[in-house]
Amino acid sequence: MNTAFITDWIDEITRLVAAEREHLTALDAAIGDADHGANLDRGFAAVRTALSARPPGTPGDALVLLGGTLIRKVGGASGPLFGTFFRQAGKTLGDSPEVSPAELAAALADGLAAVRALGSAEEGDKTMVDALTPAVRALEQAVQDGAGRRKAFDAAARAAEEGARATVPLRARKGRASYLGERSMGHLDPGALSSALIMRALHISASGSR
Amino acid sequence: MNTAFITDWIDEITRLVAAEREHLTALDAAIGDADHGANLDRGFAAVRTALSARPPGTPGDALVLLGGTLIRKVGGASGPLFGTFFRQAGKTLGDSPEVSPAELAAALADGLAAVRALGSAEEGDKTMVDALTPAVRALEQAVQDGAGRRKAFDAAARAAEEGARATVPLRARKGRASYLGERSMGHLDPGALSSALIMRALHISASGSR
Amino acid sequence: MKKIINAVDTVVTDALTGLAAAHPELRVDLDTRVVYRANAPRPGKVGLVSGGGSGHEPLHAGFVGYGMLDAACPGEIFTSPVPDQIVEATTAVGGGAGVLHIVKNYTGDVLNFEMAAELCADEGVEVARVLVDDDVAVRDSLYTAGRRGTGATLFVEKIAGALAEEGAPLAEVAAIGNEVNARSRSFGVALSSCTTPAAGKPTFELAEGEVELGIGIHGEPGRSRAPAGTARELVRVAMDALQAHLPLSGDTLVLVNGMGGTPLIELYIAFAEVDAYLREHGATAARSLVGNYVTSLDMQGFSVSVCTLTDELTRLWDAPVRTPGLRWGP
Amino acid sequence: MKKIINAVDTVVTDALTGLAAAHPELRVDLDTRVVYRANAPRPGKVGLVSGGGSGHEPLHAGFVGYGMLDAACPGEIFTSPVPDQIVEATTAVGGGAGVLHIVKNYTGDVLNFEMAAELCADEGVEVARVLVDDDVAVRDSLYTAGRRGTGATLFVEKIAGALAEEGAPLAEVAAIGNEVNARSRSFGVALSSCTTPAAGKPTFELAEGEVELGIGIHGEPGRSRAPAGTARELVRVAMDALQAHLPLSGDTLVLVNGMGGTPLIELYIAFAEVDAYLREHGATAARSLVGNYVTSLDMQGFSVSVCTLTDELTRLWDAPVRTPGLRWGP
Ligand SMILES: Nc1ncnc2c1ncn2[C@@H]1O[C@H](COP(=O)(O)OP(=O)(O)O)[C@@H](O)[C@H]1O
Ligand SMILES: Nc1ncnc2c1ncn2[C@@H]1O[C@H](COP(=O)(O)OP(=O)(O)O)[C@@H](O)[C@H]1O
Ligand SMILES: [Mg+2]
Ligand SMILES: [Mg+2]
Ligand SMILES: [Mg+2]
Ligand SMILES: [Mg+2]
Repeated sequence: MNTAFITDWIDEITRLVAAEREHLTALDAAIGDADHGANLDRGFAAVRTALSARPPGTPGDALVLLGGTLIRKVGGASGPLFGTFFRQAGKTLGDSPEVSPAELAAALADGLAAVRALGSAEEGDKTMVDALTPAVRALEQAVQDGAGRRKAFDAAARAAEEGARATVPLRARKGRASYLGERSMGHLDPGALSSALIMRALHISASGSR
Repeated sequence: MNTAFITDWIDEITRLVAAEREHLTALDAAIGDADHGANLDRGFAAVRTALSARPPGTPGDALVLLGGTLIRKVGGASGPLFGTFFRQAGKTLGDSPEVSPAELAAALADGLAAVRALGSAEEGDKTMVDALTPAVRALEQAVQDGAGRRKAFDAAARAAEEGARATVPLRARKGRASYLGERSMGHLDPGALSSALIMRALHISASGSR
Repeated sequence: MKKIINAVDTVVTDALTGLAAAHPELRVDLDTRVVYRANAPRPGKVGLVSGGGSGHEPLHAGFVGYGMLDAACPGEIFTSPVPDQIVEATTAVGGGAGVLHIVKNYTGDVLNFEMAAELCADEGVEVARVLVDDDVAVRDSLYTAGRRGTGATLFVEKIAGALAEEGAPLAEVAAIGNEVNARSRSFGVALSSCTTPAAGKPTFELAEGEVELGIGIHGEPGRSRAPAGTARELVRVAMDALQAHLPLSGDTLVLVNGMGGTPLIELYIAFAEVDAYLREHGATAARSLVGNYVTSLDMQGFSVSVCTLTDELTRLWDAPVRTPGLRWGP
Repeated sequence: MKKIINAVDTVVTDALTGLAAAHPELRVDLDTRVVYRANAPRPGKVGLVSGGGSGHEPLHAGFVGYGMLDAACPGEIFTSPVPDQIVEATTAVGGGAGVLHIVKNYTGDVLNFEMAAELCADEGVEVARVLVDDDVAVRDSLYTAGRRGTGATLFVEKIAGALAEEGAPLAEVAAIGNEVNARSRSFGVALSSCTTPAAGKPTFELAEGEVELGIGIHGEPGRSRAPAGTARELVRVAMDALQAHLPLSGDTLVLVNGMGGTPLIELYIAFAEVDAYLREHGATAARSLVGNYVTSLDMQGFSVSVCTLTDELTRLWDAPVRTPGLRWGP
């Protein structure tokens, strides 16, 4: 996959986030502060501007630019966390002009590790980590099993979606939702859903014409 | 009519005002500031206390005490105006221990004149004057026609009620309702309704056992 | 209705109890319902007394203190005080130099202050009056009770208070109060009605997407309803109304006032538009105040008050003031 | 949703434009979104920087000025500022004596300030941090993000600001900030939810006759719902929670804080109850503040914050302050 593939992916995330903006904000209203959709939408709009101002030269460059822009433009908890996710993944990719699904899987695993280090959330804490962890795991497995790119990304997206759904019964232990104690149970974590959107966008890009 | 008759009248006004408190306030909400019922209820409650603290010796004394208490306890526009109405009427009665319907009619006419002087409202301005003026006029007429006390007071109450109803289409030119301009049309003036209650209470007292 | 109150009938007393506890620099007489500067009367100083219905806090009790009022007479919610209160306050703060009554133009306030002034004259206290009638939403004609007193009351209390603090005689203090009133105009917009404790429900109903233009400070409905616009549009309606009554020019004192339930962030947005409008019309917001100062219980909305300044008015506005609601200078 | 705004996306920028116009004593950088004291940096003085989501006005930008903050970084509504803003502010006000970050304990604020602090360290600016976590409604345990920072932020900013103004070194300024936080506790009650411009409808729904107990300042639902009680009952719930975490005693600094849409008259009623509760428990409201200071947009409700004073803390609280939101002393 080349730089264009990665920027396609980013465009696709941007579209999905814009389409799901109200939904994400409504989820955040239930157990947070009603801004998650607005935060990400603002962030990805800024990413679009940043990408056209300085078109990235490599896939890694694109992800570093994406992550840095999220860190600088989103604010809140999700800005530094998603920003770190992509920025670390980009750094791991280094400056190869082409990356394989296995390389991307390894990079996202590094990104996830950085998110966990920064936010100190574990699986089961009802955060984005609950969607990103199974997604990265599924992606690594699929690649190892020799699955094709499209199939591997689909597996990752499905795992993320399932991980997100599985946050519903959980009691939050990190982020704003933790303030609610038991009342956080019965609600989908917004950051887990946006994580699933990110993985689904990857699958959609791989299914597109490029 | 003796002092007991007048204090009966006052008690009856107190009861009617308490019963109509919400209604008066709702009328005031439409074209004023939603306090007329609360104002009068507070005032007449204070009158009850004042009367039992210092039982009046004559009908005139009772009305002066009533008026003075309203002035001192109600506030707003209606406090000084109704206060002046009763206080002036009491002063006109002087210190006779018994008063005739004709004497009461003359006293209320003086009270009304004082209200008009103080508030400079004319008939048709959509105020208490629109109920009090026809009431006093009807009372004077009935007395002159030799009507009995009960009948004369009934005539006065009916005239007041009709005067109050007739404020509905009017455009207010005095008091808070005047700020609304044309939007004051279509609403009953709260002070006109409380004036009608005052006159109706007079009729009820005359129909009672004393 | 949800309010932080104990009972409908004790709202004013309970709030005055809290005011007294929070501000030892005030003396609150709960029996007569008067709020005094702790050091009133000041011999030789003209006393300033204002008052009106409660529900407009910090007006008036929050403006009692050095450089502003000597006493305030809070009535029941939206009900003018009674003459007894005003007589009590006036006789207490008359330091021999006379007392100025600052009265907002409402029938109830006018009548009760008038009655009190007559009683004070009987007791030999000289009383002058400034009648504040700055609200251009009400036509001043034979067919109304005249324009209402709203936001400019704060301007009059501050500027007349500063002059009185300097030791000026009653006639001059009254004159500057009248001058401030003559140079001031206000216009208000409501996004929601207030709810009086006594009524327990909103005084008027506004639909989503509707605003009430030309409101007063007692939850009275305004003169008309309009679709809710942007901050820019709403401010322009208000400023056009002000401009039509008193051409804006030169150094202007501006109050962008919240109606009690309006968050500060929205008031700053409104102020940005007011400032832009003034500059377009060749005027300058030389002095300004942004916040909830002359309120209407929990009403959401804002009013704009302007006063065309002179050097003297600017000097007196800048003079030190130390009250719970307004405080600056050494 | 009815608000005095121009557009959902320009709320913060428009409000900062108004803030700049209303307060020439501040310098507002609209590009980098930082609000500075006009005379910052002051060589040799420890710089104080705070920030957080917008919607809490006057916190934080309204507390920039003499004796309090040197700069504030307003984020989007309820969204912590981004590292760039904080770096910009920190490097600008570092007068060589280092900079104190005053951070409310929310994941977003903590992460963004942390990232900024690292970047500042790279540029050679010494940064210390006070983390404010006064809200006893949240259990501080492994199972939460820890207690939230709410009303006591004002105490920390005022008292640390006063010490910095006296020329104390960074370590001491940070230490007193931490001491204030350790001695402070808060608890909030909502009568209504706020409405964020982005969501356009209330974050949570409360029925008539219901209140939300233990709310934060971002419209997050609280820990439980209860029938709306009297002012006395609501205050007792709050005070019992405070008392359970930090026994009340001696001279106490009290903030009875409105959530943004609460009329002052109701806050004074609440203060009367707080004062009575303190006296019953052998404590005294030695210093107090009643008003809308640490708000949550248009939310109705109140919070109570207390800080057990020492002579030194009282002295620093009393020290002069000149900011748009807090102002006293010479
Ligand atoms: N410590 C954490 N580690 C990982 N993810 C977290 C953590 N705290 C919060 N999150 C994620 O961030 C999301 C909220 O993001 P957002 O609403 O944009 O920020 P904020 O909570 O500051 O308003 C949550 O739904 C959760 O998935
Ligand atoms: N100038 C006036 N002359 C006579 N009656 C008046 C005048 N102004 C107001 N009123 C009467 O007072 C009533 C309002 O009384 P109330 O609500 O108690 O006082 P306020 O208007 O001060 O709130 C009106 O309905 C009207 O009948
Ligand atoms: Mg959020
Ligand atoms: Mg009324
Ligand atoms: Mg009234
Ligand atoms: Mg947020």
